[in-house]
Amino acid sequence: MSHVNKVDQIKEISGVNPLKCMKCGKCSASCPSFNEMDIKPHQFVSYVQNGDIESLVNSKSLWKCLSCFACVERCPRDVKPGKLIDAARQLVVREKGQTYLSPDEVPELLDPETPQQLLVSAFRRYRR
Amino acid sequence: MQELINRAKELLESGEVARVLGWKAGDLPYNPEPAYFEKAEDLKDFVYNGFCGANLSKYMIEASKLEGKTMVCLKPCDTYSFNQLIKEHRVDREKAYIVGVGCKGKLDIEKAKKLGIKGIESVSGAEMTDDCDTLTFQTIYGEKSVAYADVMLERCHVCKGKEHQVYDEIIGESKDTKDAERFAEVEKIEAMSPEEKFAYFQSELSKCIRCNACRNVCPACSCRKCVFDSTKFDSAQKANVDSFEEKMFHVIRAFHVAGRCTDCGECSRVCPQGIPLHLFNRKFIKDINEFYGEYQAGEDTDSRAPLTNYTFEDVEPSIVTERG
Amino acid sequence: MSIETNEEFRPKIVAFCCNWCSYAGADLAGSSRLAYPADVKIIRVPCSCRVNPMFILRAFEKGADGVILCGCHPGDCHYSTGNFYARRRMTLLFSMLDYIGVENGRTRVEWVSAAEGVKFSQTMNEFVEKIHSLGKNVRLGDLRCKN
Amino acid sequence: MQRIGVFVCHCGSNIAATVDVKKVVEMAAKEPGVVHAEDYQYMCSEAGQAKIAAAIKEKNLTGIVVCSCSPRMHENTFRGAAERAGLNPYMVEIANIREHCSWIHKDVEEATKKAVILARAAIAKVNLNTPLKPGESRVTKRALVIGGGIAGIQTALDIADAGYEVDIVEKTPSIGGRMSQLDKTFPTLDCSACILTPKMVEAAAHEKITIYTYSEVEKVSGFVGDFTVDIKKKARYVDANKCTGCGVCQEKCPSKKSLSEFNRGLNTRSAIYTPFAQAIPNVPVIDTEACIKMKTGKCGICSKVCQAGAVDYEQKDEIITEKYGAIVVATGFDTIKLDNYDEYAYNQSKDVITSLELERVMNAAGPTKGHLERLSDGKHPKEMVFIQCVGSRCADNRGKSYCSKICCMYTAKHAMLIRDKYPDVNVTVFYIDVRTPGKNFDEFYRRAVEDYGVNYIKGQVGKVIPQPDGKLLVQGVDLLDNKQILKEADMVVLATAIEPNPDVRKIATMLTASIDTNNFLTESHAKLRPVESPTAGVFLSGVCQGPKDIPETVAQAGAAAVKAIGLLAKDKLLTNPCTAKADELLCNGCSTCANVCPYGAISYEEKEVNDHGIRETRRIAVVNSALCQGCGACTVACPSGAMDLQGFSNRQIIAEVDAICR
Repeated sequence: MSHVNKVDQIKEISGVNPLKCMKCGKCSASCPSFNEMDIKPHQFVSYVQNGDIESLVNSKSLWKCLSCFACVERCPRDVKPGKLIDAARQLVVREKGQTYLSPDEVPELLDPETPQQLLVSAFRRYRR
Repeated sequence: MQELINRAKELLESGEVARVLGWKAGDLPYNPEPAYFEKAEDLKDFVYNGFCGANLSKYMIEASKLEGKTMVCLKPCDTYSFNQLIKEHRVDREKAYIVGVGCKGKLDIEKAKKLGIKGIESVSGAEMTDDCDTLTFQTIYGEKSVAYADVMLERCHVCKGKEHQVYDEIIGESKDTKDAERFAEVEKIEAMSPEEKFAYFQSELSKCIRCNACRNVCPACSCRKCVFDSTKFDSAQKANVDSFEEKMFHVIRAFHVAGRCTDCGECSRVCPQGIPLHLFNRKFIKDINEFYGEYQAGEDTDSRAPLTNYTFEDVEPSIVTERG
Repeated sequence: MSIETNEEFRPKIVAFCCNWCSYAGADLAGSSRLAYPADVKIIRVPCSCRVNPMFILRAFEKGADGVILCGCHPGDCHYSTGNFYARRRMTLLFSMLDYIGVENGRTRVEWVSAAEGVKFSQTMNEFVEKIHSLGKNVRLGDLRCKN
Repeated sequence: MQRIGVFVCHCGSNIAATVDVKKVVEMAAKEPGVVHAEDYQYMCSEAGQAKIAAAIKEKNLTGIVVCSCSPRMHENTFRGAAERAGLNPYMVEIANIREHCSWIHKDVEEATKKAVILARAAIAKVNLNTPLKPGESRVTKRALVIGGGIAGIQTALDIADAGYEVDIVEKTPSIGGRMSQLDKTFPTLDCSACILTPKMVEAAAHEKITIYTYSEVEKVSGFVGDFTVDIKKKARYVDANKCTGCGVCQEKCPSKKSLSEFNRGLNTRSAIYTPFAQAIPNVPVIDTEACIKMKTGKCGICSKVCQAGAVDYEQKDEIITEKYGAIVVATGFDTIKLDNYDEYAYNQSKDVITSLELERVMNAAGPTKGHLERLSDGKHPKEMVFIQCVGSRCADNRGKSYCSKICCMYTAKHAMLIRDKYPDVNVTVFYIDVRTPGKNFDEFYRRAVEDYGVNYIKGQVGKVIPQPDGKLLVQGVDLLDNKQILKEADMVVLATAIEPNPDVRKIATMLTASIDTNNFLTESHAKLRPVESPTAGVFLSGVCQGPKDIPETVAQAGAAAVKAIGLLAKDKLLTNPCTAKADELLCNGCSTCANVCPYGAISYEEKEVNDHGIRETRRIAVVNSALCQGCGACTVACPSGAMDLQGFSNRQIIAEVDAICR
């Protein structure tokens, strides 16, 4: 039951209907992080279709997506895998304590060149 | 007025016109009524003053069928109606000798009565040659003077201008009496909530006694037989319990004259119940101006009326909902 | 105020559809099994320009809660120009109804082509929902007589 | 009072499963005027129609209501049945309880209630029906074909061969269309010109065919059997009667920098030009935008070198007005603009081209004389990448929602031809699906893979990145391998979506033919009337109706011709009797109705009338029922209600409204 809810949640957060996918692969063809990912962007869609949200939230890909939205921009079917990934990430972040990034880790990651804005957006993405 | 009578006499005697359409004195000093004069001597009863509000253009529909020309006295605003009737082939321009009579604003006796003037014996200050700044009533209670503008018909406060749109000659001077915004009243209603609007119109229309005065006087309501009197729409079922006519009359009447109404204001002038009927027509005029560009019915005799015209880019009906 | 009965409000909705586009669009909605509430009853007219404002007022007076007019898209009228006239007439009529205090959601014009079964069904669903939100039409039943 | 019979159809289970037909019969029987009501399995069947006929005779029916499917489906069937039984066919009304009821509602009680109301409305209407008699109109035995591509040419040839006059109106300077731009055709690899030019010549030489090239349809009026069309013949500035087609003018023309439309802008042409060598007619036109004489008044070389004295700078556009009985639209297609697809670098690199451009590159008469070379530097490519579905099958607003249908096959063709002629070139095709339904089509595609070694990769290309060295870096995906692919290519070919010729919108509006959201003309019935437009007398040929390849186009062109011939073969057509009619006693003669009539069907007469004893001459509207098409615009414009529409009268519609709201 709970995984069904999660599928609905992902659909709701992303506003995407994964059934529109025609499996052309343009998302994966566009993805700059493709090689870093264990579940590829086009597979993301099938995972949501099949209701296997568990694998998604435990995947590396979830945190490797740069949210560059190339796939969102180019998807011919309006399926927008990037939004699905973002939604899955939200799902994790919304559960308390599931933050990917804790404030203590930040100083060592910090580079004087890092723009403030990036930090803020990283926190928004990786932490509640 | 004398100038007008002299000219009428001349035209009658020369045979150029067969009759004169003007006003004759009524039984009270403030209710002259439309009249035909066929002989020069009859013209002794001819009057023309500030109380001659009646728009004579509609009488020309019947006069056009008569033998010979008719001299008709039209005020500037009446000429719009006449033009509109030409456009609709209802009057024959060749059968009319139009004397554009001067107008300095016409009077609403009801307004005088509301100002507390009663027992009127005579009125002065409303003749063609007067300045029409002040109006003086001789009453059984003595003399009373009021500002002319305070007893003017509503329509004269939003006067369309002192120019005659069509005429053969002009006698007398006219004055532009406009001192109010034409659409101010309409805008006031538009700003109301739906509940207020509905309450307003319901209370106004509830006064209607269906006397048909508005329909009979309206130069645009010139159908040989009104839809409400024919069986074409199953709308004339006076004996039946059907009440379609009763309920929808004014809205449908306004729609039928939309784009054709010159805003002459006769409907409101003659309504015995004092319903501001012009507010329906003026709403359509305002909408037409806003949606399809400024249009004044009766300004010419050949342009296409707004409801028989279109552009590809016309607004969609949803604009009514969208503008909130 | 009388006590409301619990009976569910079932609006009466009249849909005028032009023969060439919208009626065919409604047929397509039917053959595609695209459901919309049974409250909508369609009257076939040759063209949207056949719809006299009197028909619409008549419907309201007889107890309709909503009236919708569907025609070909502007420019696609089977008779070239019919829907252009309909558009002006309805715009002015709706504006007048709004002016006299009738909820403007009760009237609607939608352009539906013969190929737009989906749009027809969607439009009807939306419209019925709108009429539900407005409830029973009480104002246009009688403009003149106070209760 | 009418004597009405009500016939409720089960339509098998189509209606009966959702609507309680017995209940509809029971309720209908109670309506005023109804003297007979029954139900039957299939009313449209012979047995069903016999039931109607029997009831008409036995019960002396004066009107009938059939509760069945849409009147658009079987109104004519039931009118025919009524007529055969001696009842005026216009005394039949249909209550649509299938498309508008049983098919969209699930709840039996609800659907039944609605069906009863729909029946009630139809009964209320038929109570007010009056017998109507159709008039007759003549058929002009001449057809117009709009568009001179293969579809238009084939349709024109077929109609002309049946013995009818045909005019072809073609917008460009020559007939031939898209097919003339193709190099080879699938699946047999014939040379396109070799099979097209004989047809072009045949059309030009046919005694029944008149070709107006460089011409456009300006205005269409009238109706089926009797259309009047204004054709604008644009000024060519060359007298077609004098020109010998020698071509000297084109050679000598000093203005040679205009992009060649025929070669898709890949090379240039002169200001005075014929689009291609086999053009028909072989008469050049002057491009006024490019012509020096036209722009500055100086030059005039073409006129000087023309021995025939055919050049005429003063030539004016000409309007030709002609009457037609049938019109066939064959306006064809173009490829979509790729401005929305920056990721493929089409606008950045000359070496990214569309498939149609590749046709020109491969063609011996094309910009590279048929040599496969990069348009940027003329080098022979080693690696070629084809990308499928560019702008097709898109649910976003960048492309088209439909499959363009021809791309899979022509890409296989291109790939095969390249591998055949240049075995040193590697060809890779990125595809989503390979769709090859058609005779010998899949075999053709398989040959490309198996015999010619074309590398088909299932997956799309995300991006094409032009490199500083002139190469194109293609970033794609192999979905079967689950790998991202980076490939250096020398040329990239985009299988660009096709769309209807943009002019079709204007033409559809003139013809009042309906058009879908993709600008394809709508056929009258998707399955049963695929070449007829819903507008009577207008037929559809070729891609203007939907994507098609050449064999399909030719087949459909023939079908459209047959339909047109079927119409032209008739001497007279029955006209719709549902026309407007003015009540002369109510008419004001105000002309408002004439102002809104799109057909000029209303005129005015001074007529003597007897209005309840008053005899007078009045100006009265008179409707020409042969011109009136029955839209009803006049009826609403008429303030007095004098103008009414037969078959859809004010009282009939109000009766329906009342019945529904009761």
